[in-house]
Amino acid sequence: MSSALVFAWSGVLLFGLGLFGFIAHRHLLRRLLAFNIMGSGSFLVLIGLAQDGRGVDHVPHAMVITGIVVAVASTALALVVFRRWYRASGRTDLPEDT
Amino acid sequence: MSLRIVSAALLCLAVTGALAWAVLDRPLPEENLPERVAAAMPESGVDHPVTAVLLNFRSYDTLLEIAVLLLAVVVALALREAQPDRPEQMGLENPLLRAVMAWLLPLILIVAGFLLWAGSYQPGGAFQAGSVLAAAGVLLRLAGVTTAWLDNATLMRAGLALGLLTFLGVGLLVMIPGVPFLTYPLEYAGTLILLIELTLTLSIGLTLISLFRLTPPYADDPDEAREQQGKTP
Amino acid sequence: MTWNALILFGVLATSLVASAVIFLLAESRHTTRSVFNLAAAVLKLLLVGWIVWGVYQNIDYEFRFTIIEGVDFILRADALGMMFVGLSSLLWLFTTIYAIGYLEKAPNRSRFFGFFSLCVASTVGIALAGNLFTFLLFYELLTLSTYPLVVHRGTRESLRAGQVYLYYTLGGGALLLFGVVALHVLVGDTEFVPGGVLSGLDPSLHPLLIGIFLMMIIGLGVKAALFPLHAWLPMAMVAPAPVSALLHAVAVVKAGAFGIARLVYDVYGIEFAFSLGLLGPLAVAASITIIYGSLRALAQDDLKKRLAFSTVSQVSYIILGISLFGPVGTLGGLVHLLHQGLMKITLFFCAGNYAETLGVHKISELDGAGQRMPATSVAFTLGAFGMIGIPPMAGFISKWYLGIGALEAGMNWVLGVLILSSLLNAAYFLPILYRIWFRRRERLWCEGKVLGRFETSGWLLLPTLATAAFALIAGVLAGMPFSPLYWADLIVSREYLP
Amino acid sequence: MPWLDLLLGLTLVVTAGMALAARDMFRAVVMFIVFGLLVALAWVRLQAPDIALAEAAIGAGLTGVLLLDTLGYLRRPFGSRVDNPEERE
Amino acid sequence: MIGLWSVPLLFALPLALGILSLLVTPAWRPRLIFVGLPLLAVASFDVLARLVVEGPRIYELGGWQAPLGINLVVDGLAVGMILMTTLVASLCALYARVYLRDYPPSSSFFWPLLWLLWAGMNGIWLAEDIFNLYVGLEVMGLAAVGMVALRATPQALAAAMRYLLAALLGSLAYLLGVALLYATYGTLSMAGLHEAAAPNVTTHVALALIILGLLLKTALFPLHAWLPPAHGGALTPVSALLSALVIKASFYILMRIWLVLGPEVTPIFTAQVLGVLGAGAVFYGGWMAWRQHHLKQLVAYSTVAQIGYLFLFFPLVTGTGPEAARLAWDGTLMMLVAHALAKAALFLSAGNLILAVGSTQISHLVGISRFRPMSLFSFGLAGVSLMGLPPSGGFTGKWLLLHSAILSGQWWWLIVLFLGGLLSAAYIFKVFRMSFREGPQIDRSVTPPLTLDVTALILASAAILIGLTAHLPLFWLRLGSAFGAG
Repeated sequence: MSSALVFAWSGVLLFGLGLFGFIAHRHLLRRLLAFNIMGSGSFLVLIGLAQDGRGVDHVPHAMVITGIVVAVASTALALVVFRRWYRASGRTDLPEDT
Repeated sequence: MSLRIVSAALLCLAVTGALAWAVLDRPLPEENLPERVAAAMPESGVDHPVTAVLLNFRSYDTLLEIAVLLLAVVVALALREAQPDRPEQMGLENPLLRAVMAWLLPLILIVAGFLLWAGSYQPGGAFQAGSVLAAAGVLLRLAGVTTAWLDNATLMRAGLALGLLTFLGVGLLVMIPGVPFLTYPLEYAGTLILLIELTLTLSIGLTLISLFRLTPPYADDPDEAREQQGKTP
Repeated sequence: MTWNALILFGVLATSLVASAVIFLLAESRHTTRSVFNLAAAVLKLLLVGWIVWGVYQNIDYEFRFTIIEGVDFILRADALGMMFVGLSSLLWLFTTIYAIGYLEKAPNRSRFFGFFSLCVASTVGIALAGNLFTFLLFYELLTLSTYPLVVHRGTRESLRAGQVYLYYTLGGGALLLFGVVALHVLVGDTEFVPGGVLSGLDPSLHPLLIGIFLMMIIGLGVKAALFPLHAWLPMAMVAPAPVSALLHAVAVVKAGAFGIARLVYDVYGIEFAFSLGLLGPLAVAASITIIYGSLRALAQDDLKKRLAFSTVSQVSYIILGISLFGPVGTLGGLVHLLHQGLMKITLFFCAGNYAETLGVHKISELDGAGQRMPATSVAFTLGAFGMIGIPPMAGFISKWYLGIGALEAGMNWVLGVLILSSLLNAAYFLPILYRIWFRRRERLWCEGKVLGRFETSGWLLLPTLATAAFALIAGVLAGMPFSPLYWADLIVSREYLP
Repeated sequence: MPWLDLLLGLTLVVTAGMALAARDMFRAVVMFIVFGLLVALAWVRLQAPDIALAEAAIGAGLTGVLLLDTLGYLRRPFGSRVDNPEERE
Repeated sequence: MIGLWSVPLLFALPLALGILSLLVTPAWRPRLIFVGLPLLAVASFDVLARLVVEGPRIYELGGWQAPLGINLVVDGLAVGMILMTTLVASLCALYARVYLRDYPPSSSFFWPLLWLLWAGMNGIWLAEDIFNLYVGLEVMGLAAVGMVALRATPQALAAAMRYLLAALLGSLAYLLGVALLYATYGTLSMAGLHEAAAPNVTTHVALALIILGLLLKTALFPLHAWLPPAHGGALTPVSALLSALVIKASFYILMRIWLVLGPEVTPIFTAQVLGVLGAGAVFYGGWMAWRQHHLKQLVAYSTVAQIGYLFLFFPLVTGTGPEAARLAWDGTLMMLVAHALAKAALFLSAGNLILAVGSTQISHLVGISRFRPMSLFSFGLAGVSLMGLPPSGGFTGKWLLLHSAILSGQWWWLIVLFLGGLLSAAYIFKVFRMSFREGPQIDRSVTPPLTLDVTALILASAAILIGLTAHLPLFWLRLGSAFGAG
């Protein structure tokens, strides 16, 4: 088992864990944490699998940097909306039914 | 346990299981992209492969990615205008922090510049440098340093737009000899990439600072905020 | 595009353009709208006359373009189609005149006349359709354009009627669509050809073809008000009288009957349909509807309702004629398409006249109406005699040929149906005539409004008398060239020859 | 078997679990920042220093600051709530 | 030479306009459309003309061939979607220019969001690289979320949040699928994947993740919960853009990837499951639409239902004969385009009706046919297409799908098309019944500006016309696809 594969495996676990948190939690901040953990998980899978047994691959590196920036942009946007929502409704979660 | 938890657990197990199977059963690819990257490096205009991929081979991705960042700011701006905030009064006059800042700030700027310049041959580049710039901005605000130019909306927006506009402009200008979008001529590739990175660093830094600043501030009584807005248009 | 294709398209376009212009006209511009509408109707009639002459001389009129690969939009003038076009464009003119008078001072006239013209455009499209796809297209368009007319009054009752109408027709339309697509899969673009296009198929497919036929008959039978799919028709009586005339005589039920004729003659082919054993059950269904409709009509006191059930019964004469294998039966069915239209529209105009002038809707209130409104009552009498089949009225001609056709096809029981239904027709029409002419007026009519110099408004009276005259002439002069009988004979000779 | 990497990978999962399971929101965010820094370490181990820099600066740093900032915002009670401002449509 | 320009302009121009509209004052933001729309229209038609004359081609960004660089695919499908976007988005923009005048100045941020959304969509239509698609999805998705949040009411914010969470989860699932595919095949280019794709576990798991992610973004039943509040609650031009175009993008990606992986890899079982979900969407969405009391909610649920039809593509194209597959392709695309036009028209005209009576309640539309016949007429034309009645794009699409279902012997989809049509008739005519009713009427009826009515009418008429002239667009759409020869 190469070290790349080790991280790929932990990426798999992180994705699963994050998915659980994303669905199970109701607090929106926690869901965003879960989203970021899932994101890290999928980046680890991407790099880990790509480099397993084949050495460094710079293309996925660039992809992950892009992914990280996209993730932070999404998180920031979510926080902006979340704070406005909290201010308007006083809730930290979404109403159950529309 | 609620149904939500149970279904989340089941889904999580299913996905993890499927992923595990996929990882275990994975065939090795025939295509060797790293080799192609290595072969094309001399034509990329930079020496660092990640930068080459980000700003030359797959520069289109980066272009769209900057648009994503910009989008977050646009939404924040829109919501702020829809729900007026009270003027910001964050941070305290802190002489000690100010003194430290006087030392720290130039250092941060130097680090950012180094990261940017280093990007062409070793780890570093616009994103890293931009986020360091953003850190400087955040520190400035925490120290209560009110910088007029940061509050100037037009200047701020121009700064936000600069990176993407330059990127687009370069992408389109290089087409004049009749080549596709974003095809840098070999002899200018390094310079053009550096130019793009320079403007991107600035814009990314400003974008990240804006994302931090455009959220509703602490002291937040909406009614009061609206009144304030009325007084100081 | 040839000149002939353009003329053919012009027949469709006259009412389409009229409808578009009417929609765009402001509600208050009544005169402009009426003038334009009538001009379009007259122009259309002229074009139709032109093409009828051409078809008589075997000139080809065809307009086509490709919609999707393997499916064309085809308009084509043949003898059968032109018969229906002639009927609908003639009656459009009269119904428009009538409607102008009928809806004077009523709201929403722009909407009414717009959809009215669209409705006629769809009917013309149905008649001229050169393949099943085009037929289906206009068939559904007819459903859509009649809905606003049915619910025109906007009352709870009419909205309910409109909904029932939609349930039936959209459901039927969907079944028809399946049938059309299925045939399309089997034989490609199903153009209408005398003798049909299916007889060459492998015998193993015959059960499937029977199933498809059944499905399509249900789809078409909804509009043709075939028992037990007729329930929408009496309910739709809440619509204004010109709409009833349109539904019963010009467009909707005729579209159904005409579709069945197309299906039997030009898709399956009469001989192939006969060999599949499809005609017998169709004749039975038609006969049941004839008797059922007449029986139900007997029980109605509402004049328009009685007429509506009479339509249920009379339209099935057409279907009965189609299902009689042999030229004479066909002749009887086809000619009834025209005759029933002329007679039924007269009756509905009269019912509308009574209602508008005297405020009378019930048969029991008609006592003595003949003295107050002699012209209308004469027209009504002519129509009723025709329906019963008293010589020399048009209805007699139809029934005569149907009877002979039945004998020729070896279906002698049909004769019994004809006789029984004629007796029933008499039983539900003669009491009305008796009341109109021979009973004294018992209660007051609400004659608040003065409608003109005549017994009623000229706009209402003129079309009534005109259609009554046509119904009379069609019977008396049946032997003359270009009479309905003559034209039906032409169709039969072209359908059976190849 | 790369034991060090295995340990790091395991720590990653545990930290993530703690971030998700923490009862206190502040604790959760702090754990998340720690998680981000550990991921940066993992990138170094994966010979991806560019990502490590980006992760530390953006992934852990900026996201963390944003989250902490929001947390502070949530903790500060505010007076009146907005009733739906001028509903249209 | 010019041909090289029009392709990148399709995304570069909206990007540039998006930035510019941030820099100008709010009053100037709407006016940028008078520069942008003509230029984009010219670029779109230039791309079409070149496609027809010179045939489909690959555009190599930066001069780098795939798999090293990112390529754009300029085939019939992409160009068709681009033209659809240009038409619908242009009309929505013209509508919005007038519509937003009554809204506070903060709504002028609609314009930068519109341009960025447009750039994202054009990027997706042209993409040939599966990671590039991810970035494109994010551009489009975040712009769409921003548009939903634009009203800044609590409901809008909740809807935006819900939408954002769904979009983010969907993107991550997609990204993980891409990661697995890259690990297996070492390439991100569709052409490369098409060559190399083989049926193995990793590919199947990747496909499953991609499908799940994209289903969530497309809001296919039962993953649709985010859609009605987002589409039904947004500003009218936003609703139109989202329902008509945005959800199509994720479906488009799924369609492309399904065909790229090819019949060897895509399991018939999965195709049938997708079809069943589509059927569920048709029934559930139609039923829910019929039960709504608010006009725009009804239209939003109608979108949930109509999405279902598109997913019949998968069972009809997988494991069936070439003729049935071609018909399924034609039918699905016809449905897609017709729905885009009709749904945009339906939302815009619903917005006009709401503007006229000043209420979102369907029951307040009593007698409106007398006052706003034109708005109602557009609503009706669009409704005809949604019900799948002739003559309309919806009908032509339904015809082709029926044909394909019969030809491939999958008669059970006929039931879906049959009942789906009746259900949509039920909810469309629910509105009409109310509008024809003569009863106690609202005492005021505002006349919306003519532009609002005209844009809706143009879209509705286009939905009708596309059905009658389907031959040519369908031929263009097939160019460069696996069904091109037929």
